[in-house]
Amino acid sequence: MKWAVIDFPGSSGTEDILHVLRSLLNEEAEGVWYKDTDLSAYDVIILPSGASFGDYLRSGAIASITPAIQALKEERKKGKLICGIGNGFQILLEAGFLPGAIRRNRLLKFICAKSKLIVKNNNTPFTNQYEQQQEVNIPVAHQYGNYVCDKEIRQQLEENNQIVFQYYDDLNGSMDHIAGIVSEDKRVLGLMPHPERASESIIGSTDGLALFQSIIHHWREEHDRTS
Amino acid sequence: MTGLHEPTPEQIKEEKIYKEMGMKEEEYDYAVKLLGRLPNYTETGLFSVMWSEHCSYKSSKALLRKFPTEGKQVLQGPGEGAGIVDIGDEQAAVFKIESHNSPSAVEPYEGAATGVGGIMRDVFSMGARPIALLNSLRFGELTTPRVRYLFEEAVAGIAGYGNRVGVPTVGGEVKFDPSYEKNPLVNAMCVGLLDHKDMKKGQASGVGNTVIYIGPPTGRDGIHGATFSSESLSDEDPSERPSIQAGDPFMEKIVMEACLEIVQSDALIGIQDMGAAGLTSSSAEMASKAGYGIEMNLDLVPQREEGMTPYEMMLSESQERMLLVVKKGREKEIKDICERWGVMYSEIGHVTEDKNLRLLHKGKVVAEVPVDALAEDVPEYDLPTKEPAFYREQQAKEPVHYKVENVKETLVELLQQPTIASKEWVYSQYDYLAQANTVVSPGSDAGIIRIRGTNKALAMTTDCNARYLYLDPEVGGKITVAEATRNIICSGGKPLGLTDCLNFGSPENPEIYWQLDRAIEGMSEACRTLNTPVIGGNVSLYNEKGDSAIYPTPIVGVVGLIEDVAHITTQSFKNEGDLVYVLGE
Amino acid sequence: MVKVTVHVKVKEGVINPEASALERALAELSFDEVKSVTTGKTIELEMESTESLDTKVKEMCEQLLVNTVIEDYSYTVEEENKA
Amino acid sequence: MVKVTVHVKVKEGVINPEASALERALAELSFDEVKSVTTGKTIELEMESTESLDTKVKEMCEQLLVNTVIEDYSYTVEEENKA
Ligand SMILES: Nc1ncnc2c1ncn2[C@@H]1O[C@H](COP(=O)(O)OP(=O)(O)O)[C@@H](O)[C@H]1O
Repeated sequence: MKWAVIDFPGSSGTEDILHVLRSLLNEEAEGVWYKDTDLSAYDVIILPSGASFGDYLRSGAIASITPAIQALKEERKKGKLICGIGNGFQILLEAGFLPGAIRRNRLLKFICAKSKLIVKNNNTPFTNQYEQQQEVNIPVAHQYGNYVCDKEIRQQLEENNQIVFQYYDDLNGSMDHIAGIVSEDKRVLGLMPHPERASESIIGSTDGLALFQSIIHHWREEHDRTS
Repeated sequence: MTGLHEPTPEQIKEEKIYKEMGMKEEEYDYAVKLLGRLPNYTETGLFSVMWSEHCSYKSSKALLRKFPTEGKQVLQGPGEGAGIVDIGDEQAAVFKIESHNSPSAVEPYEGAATGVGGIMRDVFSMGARPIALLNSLRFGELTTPRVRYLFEEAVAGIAGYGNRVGVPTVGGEVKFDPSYEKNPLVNAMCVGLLDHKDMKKGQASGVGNTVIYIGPPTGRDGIHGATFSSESLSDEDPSERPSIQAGDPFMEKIVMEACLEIVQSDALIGIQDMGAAGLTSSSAEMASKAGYGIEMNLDLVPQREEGMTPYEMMLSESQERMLLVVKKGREKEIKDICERWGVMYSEIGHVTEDKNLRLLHKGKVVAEVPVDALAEDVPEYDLPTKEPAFYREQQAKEPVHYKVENVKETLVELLQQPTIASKEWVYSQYDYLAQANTVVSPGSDAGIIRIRGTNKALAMTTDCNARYLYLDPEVGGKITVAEATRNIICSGGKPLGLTDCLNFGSPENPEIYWQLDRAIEGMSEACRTLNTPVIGGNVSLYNEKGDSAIYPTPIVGVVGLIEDVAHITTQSFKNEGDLVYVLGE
Repeated sequence: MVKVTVHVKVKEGVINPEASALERALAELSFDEVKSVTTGKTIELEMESTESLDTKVKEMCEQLLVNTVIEDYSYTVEEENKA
Repeated sequence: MVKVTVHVKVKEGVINPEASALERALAELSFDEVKSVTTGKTIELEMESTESLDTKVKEMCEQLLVNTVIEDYSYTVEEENKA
């Protein structure tokens, strides 16, 4: 199983995610430059946090039109697992992989906090190692994390169990306290909190590690079944 | 040799135009003597910025020599972009603090943001990756809308810049006092992690080697910023001031990544950021330190605005620019790295033997000045000092023993003081968890960052209690150093070195110069006693408006090594029933 | 050459935190005359006038300049004199 | 009621990184017709029409809406029909 973390100019989470995958989970993972046009060699593709292209215009907007995202659309058709963290989530929204949009936080300011989340759906490739309704400590750091979508999509998210993580408190004005959602087929996850910053006890929490372990678990199961 | 509408060398002399650029008459005469002729407009500009207090430390140098700067852990003391201390395992910590007070008083968001950007460049130009930011803020009482605006915007600027560059802001301090109402202080500190083998210096050596400009094009922003920050703020219309420098954190991030890749190459001879006095100070200092000269063709300098004169290009303080010296014939390697990151690259000159800074523009030599005259042979002042009368009076007073009638009420009152209250409003806007290495977040005695791949961590803090310094600068200076080092020790670390930013009023006032002298004396003694050498710093004088100067405010930043992360302690009470001890008197 | 000015606004019904903050701040400063605030962005493009100008501008807006999930846009075109 | 639209732009000489980023992004998308980009903000105020409208608007701009150190502004006023 091979992981890619797409690195955009301005991204800052790439090294942290690679550190978790390689040093803590012994996975084969590499950073891929945003100009790459072929992602077919990878099984899981992560979009990291940070201010890609300086967050100018709208967070994630400029990154969403890059060659790597075009290539990602091909992999999406093949059903590959895709996960966007923070800015990565914003890119997935801008590129149309996930429904809805992100606005500036309700109080306009950047928020860095050791926030508490609730796992709303543990039946996804990204959350199978969590308990349903489990409270987890995964920090946030963003100025644009205020999720919004229209009524129909809201209803669809609800009925389809696409809301995966919710903030315990109303942190940023996000609709229904949404912190993370999956696509209808559950193959794409986007979340604002940072599991890679909650993967070692020395930095305060290990609750984020289960997200990466869920992906590994899911992939192995799927892979064993098909081979 | 002059621009179209620029005054002639004779006019500059006769009409004393150098004064408008911040040069004193004696200084101008000295420059004429060093040059052996009358300087033209551009050359006068070069002298005036290089000899400003901000770049030359002409009024403080004599005092700065008192600081102890040596220790077996010190790999680089004062004199480079930032100081360096050894932390074992072929690694080192690189750090420095710097002020951005006057820009922040005019445009607090951009002023604070560009302060963060500038100090980061000082650190990554040494070859180190920035791993943490800290800051020290001083504002008037939060009772007027103007002060609240300045404060909120400065905090937002620090957040807006540091967060986007992806470096955690893990510490700092904020204090409010009327003495800063018109002269807010914004000091920013950056800490970097360096592999010994990557250590770089700002030096331009080897005749024929190529001088390269990287970063965004030069505009007319912040022309004479260095001079501007060496004078007292006047009440004049802000729109009369030179155009404001604004920052682009995205540019900083890609320039930083490109530079951190470039420092791995042995094609790189020297690198320095274009900070205060931009292209002038970076080129003159790099050449002077190495004992060479530099010739630059200004037509090759990337320009953002049309019709820029040599004077404007040399004095511009456009942000996020770096000057590199690269081995001749190896330029392509550097160019490729810049292209990959999308950073502008331009070869603008070469190293020469003659120790001159020679500038060409439109086929003509427009300036030719010995680099040492700009960077070394700087006038130095030993200013008169005078003990303020009130100091004697204060000292003669009996200590007041304040009697607290209602302990609970007084405690609540104290906790309501903005200076004492929790600063969560501030640091919750800083991404203190970026890079996923933060062990102790803001809110404790020191911020702590673990070092991946080792069992070690670095503890860091900034401190200063200016009220103590106002009452007694020498004792206050000692207390400041002691407090900062104590914060490191309480966190489980051993202090390795100290950086300071001396924020004072005008040194031309003998009473203020006295404060500066006494404060340095006290700080030095504490540094010696605690074996915490001063490895770099910055001076910000003239922080006064009308007849009110700020309290003497030497902010110190200390970095300490935690040998084993198991030693880390935080300041909060842990369990019910634990015993509480008081150490000391 | 033409100057195309694209006006971008948050869709009606979508809460715009910036506008709400301005409303509160104006009220605090006692500008009671102000009943409501909306905010938007403008993007001015200096461009060669091509025959397919409208198509081009629409493409740019939908591909990059505007997030049509939460934003509406309109644009105006001005001829510019050649220098 | 009147609708006042305030147009805010970064002063000449001050960098506008957003505009530069857009220029590069549009070039990457091969919109070669675009020669330059500038960006700005608009703030629309729905307000009672008072006699001292101009004074009021200027006050609001200078006190809150515009950072006059680095931004320039202009505004337009439209009469609105009462509903
Ligand atoms: N307060 C201070 N304490 C110790 N060293 C200082 C202090 N102020 C300045 N220095 C040192 O003097 C040196 C000269 O500064 P320089 O690098 O030329 O200017 P700048 O620091 O403004 O870029 C710096 O290395 C700096 O560390």
